[in-house]
Amino acid sequence: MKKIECFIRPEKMEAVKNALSELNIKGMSVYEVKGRGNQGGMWLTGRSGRYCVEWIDKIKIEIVVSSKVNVDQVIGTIIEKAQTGKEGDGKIFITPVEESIRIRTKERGEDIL
Amino acid sequence: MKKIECFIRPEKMEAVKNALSELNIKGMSVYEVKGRGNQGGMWLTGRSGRYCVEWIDKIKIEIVVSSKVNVDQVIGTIIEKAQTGKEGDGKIFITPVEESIRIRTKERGEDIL
Amino acid sequence: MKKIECFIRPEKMEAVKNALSELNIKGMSVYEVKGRGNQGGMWLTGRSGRYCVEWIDKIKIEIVVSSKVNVDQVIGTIIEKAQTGKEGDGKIFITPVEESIRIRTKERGEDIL
Amino acid sequence: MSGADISFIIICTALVFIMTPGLAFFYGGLLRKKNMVNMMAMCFVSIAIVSVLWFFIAYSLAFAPDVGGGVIGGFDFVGLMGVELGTNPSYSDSLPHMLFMVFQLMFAIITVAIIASPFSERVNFGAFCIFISIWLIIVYSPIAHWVWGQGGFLGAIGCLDFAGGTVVHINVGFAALAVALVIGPREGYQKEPMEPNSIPYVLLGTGLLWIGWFGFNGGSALAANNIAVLAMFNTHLAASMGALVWMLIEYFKTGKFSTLGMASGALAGLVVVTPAAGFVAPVFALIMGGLSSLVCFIVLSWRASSKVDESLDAISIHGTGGILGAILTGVFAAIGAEGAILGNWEQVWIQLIGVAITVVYSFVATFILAFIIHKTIGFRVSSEEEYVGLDITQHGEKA
Amino acid sequence: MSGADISFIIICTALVFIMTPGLAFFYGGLLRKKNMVNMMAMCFVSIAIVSVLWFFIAYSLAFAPDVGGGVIGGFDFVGLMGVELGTNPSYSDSLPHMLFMVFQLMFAIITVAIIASPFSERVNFGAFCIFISIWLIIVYSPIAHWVWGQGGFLGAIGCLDFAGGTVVHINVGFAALAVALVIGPREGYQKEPMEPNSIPYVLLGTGLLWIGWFGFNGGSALAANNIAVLAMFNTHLAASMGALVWMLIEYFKTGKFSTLGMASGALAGLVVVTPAAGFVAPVFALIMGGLSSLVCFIVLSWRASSKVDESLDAISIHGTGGILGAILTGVFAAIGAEGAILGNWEQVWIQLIGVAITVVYSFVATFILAFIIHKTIGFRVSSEEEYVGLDITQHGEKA
Amino acid sequence: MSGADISFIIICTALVFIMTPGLAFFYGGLLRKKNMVNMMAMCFVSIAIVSVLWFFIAYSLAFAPDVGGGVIGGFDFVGLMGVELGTNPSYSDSLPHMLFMVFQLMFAIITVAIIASPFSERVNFGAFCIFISIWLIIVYSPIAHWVWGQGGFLGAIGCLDFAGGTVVHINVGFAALAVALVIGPREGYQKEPMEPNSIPYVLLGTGLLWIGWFGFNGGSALAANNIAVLAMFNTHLAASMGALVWMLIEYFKTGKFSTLGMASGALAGLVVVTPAAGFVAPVFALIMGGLSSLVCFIVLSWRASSKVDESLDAISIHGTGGILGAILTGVFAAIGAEGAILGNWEQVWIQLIGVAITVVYSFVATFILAFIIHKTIGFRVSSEEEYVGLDITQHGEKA
Ligand SMILES: Nc1ncnc2c1ncn2[C@@H]1O[C@H](COP(=O)(O)OP(=O)(O)O)[C@@H](O)[C@H]1O
Ligand SMILES: Nc1ncnc2c1ncn2[C@@H]1O[C@H](COP(=O)(O)OP(=O)(O)O)[C@@H](O)[C@H]1O
Ligand SMILES: Nc1ncnc2c1ncn2[C@@H]1O[C@H](COP(=O)(O)OP(=O)(O)O)[C@@H](O)[C@H]1O
Repeated sequence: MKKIECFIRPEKMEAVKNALSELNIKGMSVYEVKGRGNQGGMWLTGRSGRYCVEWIDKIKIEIVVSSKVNVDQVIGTIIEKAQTGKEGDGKIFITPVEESIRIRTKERGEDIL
Repeated sequence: MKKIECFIRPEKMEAVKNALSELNIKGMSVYEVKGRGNQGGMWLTGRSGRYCVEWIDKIKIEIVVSSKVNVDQVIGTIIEKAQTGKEGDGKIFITPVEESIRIRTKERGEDIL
Repeated sequence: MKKIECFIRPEKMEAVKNALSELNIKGMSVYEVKGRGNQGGMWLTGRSGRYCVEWIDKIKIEIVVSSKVNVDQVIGTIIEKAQTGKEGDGKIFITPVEESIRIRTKERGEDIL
Repeated sequence: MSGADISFIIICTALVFIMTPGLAFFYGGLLRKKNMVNMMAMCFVSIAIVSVLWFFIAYSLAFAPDVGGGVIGGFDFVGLMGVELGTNPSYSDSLPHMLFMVFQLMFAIITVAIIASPFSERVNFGAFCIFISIWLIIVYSPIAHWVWGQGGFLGAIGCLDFAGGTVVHINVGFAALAVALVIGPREGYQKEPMEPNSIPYVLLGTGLLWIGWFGFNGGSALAANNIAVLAMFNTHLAASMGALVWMLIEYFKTGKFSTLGMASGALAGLVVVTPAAGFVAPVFALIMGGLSSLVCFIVLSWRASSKVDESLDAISIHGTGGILGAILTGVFAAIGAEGAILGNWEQVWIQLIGVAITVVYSFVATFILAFIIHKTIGFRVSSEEEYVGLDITQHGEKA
Repeated sequence: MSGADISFIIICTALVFIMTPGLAFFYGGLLRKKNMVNMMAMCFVSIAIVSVLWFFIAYSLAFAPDVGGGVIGGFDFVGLMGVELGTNPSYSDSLPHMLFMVFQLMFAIITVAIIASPFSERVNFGAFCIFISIWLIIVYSPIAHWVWGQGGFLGAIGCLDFAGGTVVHINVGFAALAVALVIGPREGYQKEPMEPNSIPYVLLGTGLLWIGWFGFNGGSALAANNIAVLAMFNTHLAASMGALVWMLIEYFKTGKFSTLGMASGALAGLVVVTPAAGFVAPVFALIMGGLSSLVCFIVLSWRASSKVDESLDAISIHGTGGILGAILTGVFAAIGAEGAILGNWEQVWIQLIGVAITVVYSFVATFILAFIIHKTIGFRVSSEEEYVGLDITQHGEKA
Repeated sequence: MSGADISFIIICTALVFIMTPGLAFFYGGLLRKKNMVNMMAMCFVSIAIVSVLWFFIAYSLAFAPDVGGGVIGGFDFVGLMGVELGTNPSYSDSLPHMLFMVFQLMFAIITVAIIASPFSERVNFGAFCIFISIWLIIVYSPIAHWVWGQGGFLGAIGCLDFAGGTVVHINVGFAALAVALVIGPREGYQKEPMEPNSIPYVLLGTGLLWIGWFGFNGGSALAANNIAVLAMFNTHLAASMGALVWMLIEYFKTGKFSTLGMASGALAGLVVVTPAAGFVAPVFALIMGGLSSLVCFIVLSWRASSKVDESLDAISIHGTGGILGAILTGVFAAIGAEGAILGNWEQVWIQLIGVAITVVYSFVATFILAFIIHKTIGFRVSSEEEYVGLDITQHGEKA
């Protein structure tokens, strides 16, 4: 099982969610975070010169998927929907998950996902 | 060390916390998230037919435990307190943790947990 | 690649961020959480005896770093800035990351960090 | 007609108006966030519905000349026919009849909005709208008629109610209790934490209710005279004392200075002084405010430990404070009326009659009405809807 | 001079004042959180700028004796010279001239603040300040002069506008439309979700606007008399009916009781009744309120599906409701004026002239002004600034 | 007695009342969220405590006939004995004495609430309650007596203070400074970010303070006459100019249009015009408002860089603006009084005496009082409680 964590622009959340639904990926959790990328924020020009907005609101969508799922396809779908081509589009990280349990039924394992 | 991430109903948070305290599991962090499970949200019937509330508020409790802790017992306790038997009870995920550090003392390792 | 998750006092966030910037660690995400440590909260004395504030607001900074980064140095820097020496300074956890993708460019791997 | 009085009562009307948005915040802040918009919507829809029905029928039933027996007004003022820009000496020599009517309308609105309390977090919005429409006509209008209407029987026997302790507060308290019994508690009540989502909103509401109450009680003098002054100052003093006493009670019980306690105490003081405001000397307003906090606190504690989920406490504050106020008005009245302190113990007796009749009528009529709606249309939303919250399910909105 | 009238109009002035902070919350709650402070700042800066310019020049242009042709006032009142503590019989026998002036000032402020709508979430704050400064002088002052000024030509032909349907609402609606066309939609408009960030704030604003409108329409009688009472009650009734009707429309369309719909409907009712408030019987206020919700709802739906990003809907509510109100005033006026229902169909015709001239002047003049500023100083912030939000980029602050 | 005046002053009293809830939001929004309820509670408890003490003793000390030397009132009005519904010609011929008393009460409340500033985020709520109770009696009542009381010595020497520049603003500013010096800065002050948690709340507070100030200054004419009009308009104009100037200062310094700056500027304008409101021509109110923003901005910048943690800036705005206002009143007074511009330079001198005496007394007396409480009961909460926040630790509540 893998955990796919993607940090995206808040306004792309609906589109990503809908696209994932079509892949039949429905279970997910959403966090409101703020973040900065390699640029260390967003640089703007004001009346008194350049300044940096250091924290930008982002959404993190966290999806745990079973190993039967084609992770690359999921990633591809997220990218397709979340990409604008401008700095700040966000990043995706993949981490390992050892076990999943469904609280309602106590079932364990990949099949609950 | 393991990280136990459990997504539960917000109204169960206190009960879960108290039960874990009795197991002497005290360190934990709580996130407010919204999520959807395999049903893709909650289906309701309104005046104009069935509709889906796509995001439901959840609480994620994140607990890093040392390898001396009986994870199954922790999971069992969480399930016992968080279960209602209805859809939306939530899920628990277990992931590996490589290292822990206590900022106050710079100590490292399982014993700080 | 490693994910460094540090739970710190909210008022230390700016200092930690600035110190990390100087190490050229810029990409990071911030969560508002509430937590409790091994003391199970903060004990205070009121008119009617001792009582416990069970949840304290914390900030979690999450930083995914490439394996070229000296994690110990990062940890050292965080500790230096976030430490007060009093209970509640927080903890740092290190977990493995398998893959990173930059949404804007579809690039993968450590180099995007 | 008097320009000064018109000026005063128009503004007092505006002040009473703002109480309902104030209540929306007071109540809304006390609930869980997922139901806050719904609560506010109940308050705002009360404005809309009551105003329209007032125009068509409710004012007439309350204030048109009696049809016999002092029980209900006739149809003379249906569609506000006969409610002119000239005076109606039955109500005031110095105000246009229309102004008296709209001032009274604001009282009806806030009363109906207060009744949202037992509906909180669990009720179909449409059913609520239907309920309040009928309740206004079969409960509020008659009681208003009895006390204030031309020929109303409680007014006739000399029941003292300066600004609506009986008509508004006792009435709404027991109506709320009846509703709470009919529709039952929220799911998870007393099992799950249901903390107020915003104390600042509660305080905003408190501030608006307090300032509005100056218009409510002060304006009930129906003239810009020294009785208005007395009523207004008594109102303020009782609220202040109520806030202080309740806060201290909580402090001695829990060691914390509860801000909610302060707000509740202010309300308890405002309610208790309502029937008395223009009849008693300030020192008695002070005493009434303090006493009301004590009594309401006890009732509220008992209510909170019971199975009755009337969690915004119309019964414990408006109902209880209203009864206490009605009785103490009979005791302390000394300005423009004679209470027990001037030897007229009969007044207390008359007040008790007023209380008893209002309590019984309000409770029984409301219970029957609520019961019928509950069994036919149905008040409760489904368990799932209640879980998700009414903001989304009833209104498609989020706070 | 009359103490009662002074008392009344001072307080009405205060009530109209509070509409602008109210609007700040109404508008602010409707936007995305990252631009809420900016919107509130636009409303508050309108207070500051308009007041200072009113002192120097704008009042004079609007209300000083005509310089000829009924088109614009002269410089007699520049720096408020000649605006004394005595009366000015052209405007009122019972009020100090200064009071009339400050009452009018509050109208100018709220009008200018409403115009923030098309600027929302995308405009340089400095450019906005410049725009409103000039707009006040070249659009608001002339139109106010035409209708209310001493010698104004629309007033002279008998155009009825009790409290500013033409001067305030039609004017601001079409000005907003012009601005929206010039500066274009927000990035992501109709592509990304742009949900209101706080319904409670919208309702707080609604409450404050509503109570303020009592001063707006009631005070427009310029005396504490029964016309003020009529105006105030009509205002309330139209708002209530508007709220109810809009809510029901939404319910039948979507199955949800939209709270925003209620607030919009209240506003639609308040707008439509503004020109009519002191001229029509309550039953017509009721009808106008309901009708306005229906018409504004249709226009709003059409606007929302168009490319015009005037998303706080000054055009759909103030513009549309204002036109409807102006016309219906010509139809229903019967108190102190004669409309079509008293056989005077010509009044409708006069109203239409008033509407047409205002629409054309407001739209064209505003368009030109906005266009010039847009092409010189530039209204739009950079794409990045718009993305990050104006609170941080314009004000360095966060809600 | 005059109905018009009664009507006016009752409503003005209500408007002054709403300033305190307004201040709760103004101050509350400026703090960190964990202490917001505490701040609001301090404001609300001021209402309760001051009102009750006013009844018992504070009004008497301030307004009962002098006991000799013009220094303090006697006990004639203890328990409001002798404060009747008839007039008291020493204060007004047209108002019931009780109305004068309650109007004055609202001034005392807001003054006491403003003093919460230096207590913010670090003080035991009980100790605060004790402090304000004593402060009201030993600082506020005497100073009010000197300036406004029957026989007060500052009034006697001809010190001009239309609506409380000295009694309220200078007094509270220096009292706040004294408290700040005694109790010391918050932990982490100037080391950690302490951003305002809600600009919208600050603006809500600004709006309510502003409208309340119309009652504060307008009502200080104690009659619905043209001086009330002048006072009210001057108030508005000074606030507007203040807001504009402060915003521009910040813009030229930082390139951002600070909304907080606008709010602070409005306040600076409102404060400075308070002593002058009914004495000066509008153009001077305009100038005073602008000047006040400039001066207060400088003082505030200096204060903010100092070690004095009086972070809601009662000293920089109320204290500074109050002194400036008192002096400029002496300069510009021309209506019902003669200032330097009419050649009467002595007035400036008298004003300076008033300022000096108030500053010294307020600072010294408050310092001693605060010091004693600090060393006995103790003001500061423990370091842990301060860290967790006072909402939870003092009130058991969360915003
Ligand atoms: N190294 C990182 N660790 C954790 N989160 C990160 C990291 N880099 C980026 N993020 C998250 O992703 C978001 C967008 O990343 P960003 O670098 O701005 O995108 P881009 O690569 O297109 O410039 C950030 O706001 C932050 O929340
Ligand atoms: N695959 C998943 N990845 C991440 N979070 C998930 C996933 N599935 C469920 N969750 C989280 O758990 C919550 C409850 O899950 P849900 O599927 O509704 O419970 P149940 O299995 O009882 O139906 C969701 O709201 C979401 O926050
Ligand atoms: N075992 C744990 N799992 C998850 N989060 C933890 C754990 N222990 C601590 N935390 C987080 O770290 C924060 C600070 O930890 P704490 O134990 O109070 O610090 P200290 O070790 O200095 O006493 C907590 O509020 C919580 O958010």
